Amino acid sequence: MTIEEGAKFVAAAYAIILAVLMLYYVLSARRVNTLKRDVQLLEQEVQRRQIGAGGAGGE
Amino acid sequence: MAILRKDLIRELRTREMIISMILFVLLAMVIFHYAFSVKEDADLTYFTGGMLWVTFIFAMLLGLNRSFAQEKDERCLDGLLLCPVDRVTIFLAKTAGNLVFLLIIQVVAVPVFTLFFVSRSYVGDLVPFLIVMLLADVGICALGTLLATISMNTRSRDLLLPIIFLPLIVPVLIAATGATTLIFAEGAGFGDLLARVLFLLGFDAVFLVAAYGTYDFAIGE
Amino acid sequence: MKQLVSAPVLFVGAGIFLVTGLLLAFLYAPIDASTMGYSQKIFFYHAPIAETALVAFGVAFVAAILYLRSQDPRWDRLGVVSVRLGLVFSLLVMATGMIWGKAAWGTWWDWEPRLTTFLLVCFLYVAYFVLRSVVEEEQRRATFAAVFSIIAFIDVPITFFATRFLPAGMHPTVITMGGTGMPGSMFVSFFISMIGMTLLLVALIRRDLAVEELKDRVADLKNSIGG
Amino acid sequence: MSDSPDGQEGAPPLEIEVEGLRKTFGRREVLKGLSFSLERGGFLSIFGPNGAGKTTTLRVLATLLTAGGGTVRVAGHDVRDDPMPVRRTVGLISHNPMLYLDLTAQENLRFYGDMYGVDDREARITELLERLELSHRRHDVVRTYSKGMRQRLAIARAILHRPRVLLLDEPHSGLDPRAVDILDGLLTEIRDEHTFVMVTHNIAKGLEWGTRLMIVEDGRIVYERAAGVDPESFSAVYREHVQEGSVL
Repeated sequence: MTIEEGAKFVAAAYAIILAVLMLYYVLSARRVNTLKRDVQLLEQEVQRRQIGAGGAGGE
Repeated sequence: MAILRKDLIRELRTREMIISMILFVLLAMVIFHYAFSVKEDADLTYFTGGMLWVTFIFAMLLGLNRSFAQEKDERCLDGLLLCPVDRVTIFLAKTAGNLVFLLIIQVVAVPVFTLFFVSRSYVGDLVPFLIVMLLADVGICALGTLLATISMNTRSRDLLLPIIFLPLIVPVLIAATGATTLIFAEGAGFGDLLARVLFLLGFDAVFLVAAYGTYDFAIGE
Repeated sequence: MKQLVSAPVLFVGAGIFLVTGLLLAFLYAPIDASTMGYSQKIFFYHAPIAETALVAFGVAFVAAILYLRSQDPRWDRLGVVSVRLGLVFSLLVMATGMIWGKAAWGTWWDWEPRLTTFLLVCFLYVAYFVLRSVVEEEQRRATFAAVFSIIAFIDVPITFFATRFLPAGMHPTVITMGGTGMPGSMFVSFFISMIGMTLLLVALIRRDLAVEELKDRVADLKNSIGG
Repeated sequence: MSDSPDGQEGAPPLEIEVEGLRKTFGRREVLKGLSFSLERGGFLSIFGPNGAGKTTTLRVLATLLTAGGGTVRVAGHDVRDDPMPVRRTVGLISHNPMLYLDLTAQENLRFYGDMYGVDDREARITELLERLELSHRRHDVVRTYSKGMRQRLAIARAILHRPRVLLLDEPHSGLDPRAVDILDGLLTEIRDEHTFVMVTHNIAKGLEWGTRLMIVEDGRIVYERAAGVDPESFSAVYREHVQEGSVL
């Protein structure tokens, strides 16, 4: 097998590794952002309700 | 041990289990025969070990599900857990019960399979074969009992068991099949089998210890 | 311990090591003289990824033991996260392994001990997630998952050992990992990539842990609003 | 705190001590810090709507569940650290009979007798089957039993090892009047030898037997007192504390 032929396989292998890792990184980064936003929204909602109910309700 | 005796009485009383298992084994043999009859006078000697162990493992799956389904159905497990016995004792009793069950299957299956499929006489090699079989059985039953305990406590019970059991039991399958084939096909003596026998022994020891450490958690609160 | 190194630093560190390892692999390390030829370059990430996958499962194993001792849900989260990452890395191992196999031996799949073991590892840890998905109650799910994770991790080396009993495949030439057959330059680049991958794993575990914590937080908040 | 069960003279020793008992299932906190105690020979009736945590409490006492927090002692033994003596001390009767349907009454009892290590197993079994009017069916498989008969056999199973503490989880539910009579007759017979904790929806039965009354709602004790109220006023109290329906 020549270097050129081998290079194709090597390139394919590294491309897959890079693609999967990048994809995973991006997806999990997006998850973090969405969840952070959700938490913020929910916390606001909880606060709003607590004010509305005069501090009633635990946790 | 009381649990073991109770399970045996129950099996003997209902009989459904043993009878259907024996039928299962015989049918498996017939099906293997058809599946492998690809050319005339095909010698299946080299495949008998594999067929046997595949049959045993699948039969065991059915048996494991059954042995816990009954405990779960009428909440008998609660009754068992109320008793002043260690959880590990329950594990050992259940493992022993499943071992008896597997041995009964093997008593039927081994003569029948070998009669039909093995071309050379292996009577002289019976002792090494029995040792290999027993060691593999202990591993299968110990690991199987632990995993069946977990799976019966989940929503999908009998569907889950094969998925978690089969990948874990592969090492036993490899070693037992290899040893069995060596015995049936080549009349291998202890010398050739030593590595596999030791391996099975190690497997049994490791998973008995692992089960000892984790069974309290597996049986649930 | 958690705040010791921030996540970006970890990611950047991992990146630096990985790129360095890669550059060294291509520019510094010699082209393998044996039949492998140029395709042997795959090894420089393939093996570190394999090692990292096992490290991830090892982390899950330790987390499982700690969970069973403490019943602290944080260990369960660490377990899930590690297993998931281990699974991603294992799939990469298989993919690159197959490509390598095709390049070096002309076949996509060979029942070679290491590859076979990783196939089973994939099945095992997919089963881990199946198990988790069929238990609703959280403590119970965590407990069962921990028990399974312990058993599975014990099973991995045993499986690898057992695959040695299989009749030898058609390609007995496998890279021996022991440093003996490896020229120094190769070893350096390999080792740097290994550090890089491990750092990446740590960074991703941390990131995913944050995700899981946030998820729990969201669920808690929803619960408190709903109830 | 650590006084031995039979430490004090005069007042009967405490058979059950529960302090700050907590338990969560997933995110749901089912028990939010229960504290109560019961002296030897007492009869505690626990009322409350479905899902209030009554059965969970009972299962913790029986060592079937581990407490999430707090301490629970039965007969002086910690339920978590020292479960074996607790298991020997308690018997549990619930709506699940916990019997093996493919075994006969005798085989079931023999099995449990072995598990508990009952010395005079055969004599004890004969005695119990006699008392529960099951002798004539002792060699029949439990599968053929009626619900009432199974429940009676379940009682035999629960008291086979002569437990000092009996935990009853809705023992009257699903029983025909005849079976209720037998159960009550049996309770009367064994009342003096045992300490009881009964979880029930049945206010009349609970008041009839109880020396202490307790209402649990949403994982908390909302009402507790010694016995001696008439059913009407207790029903009123119950309604006052428990808004939701399910009052029987």
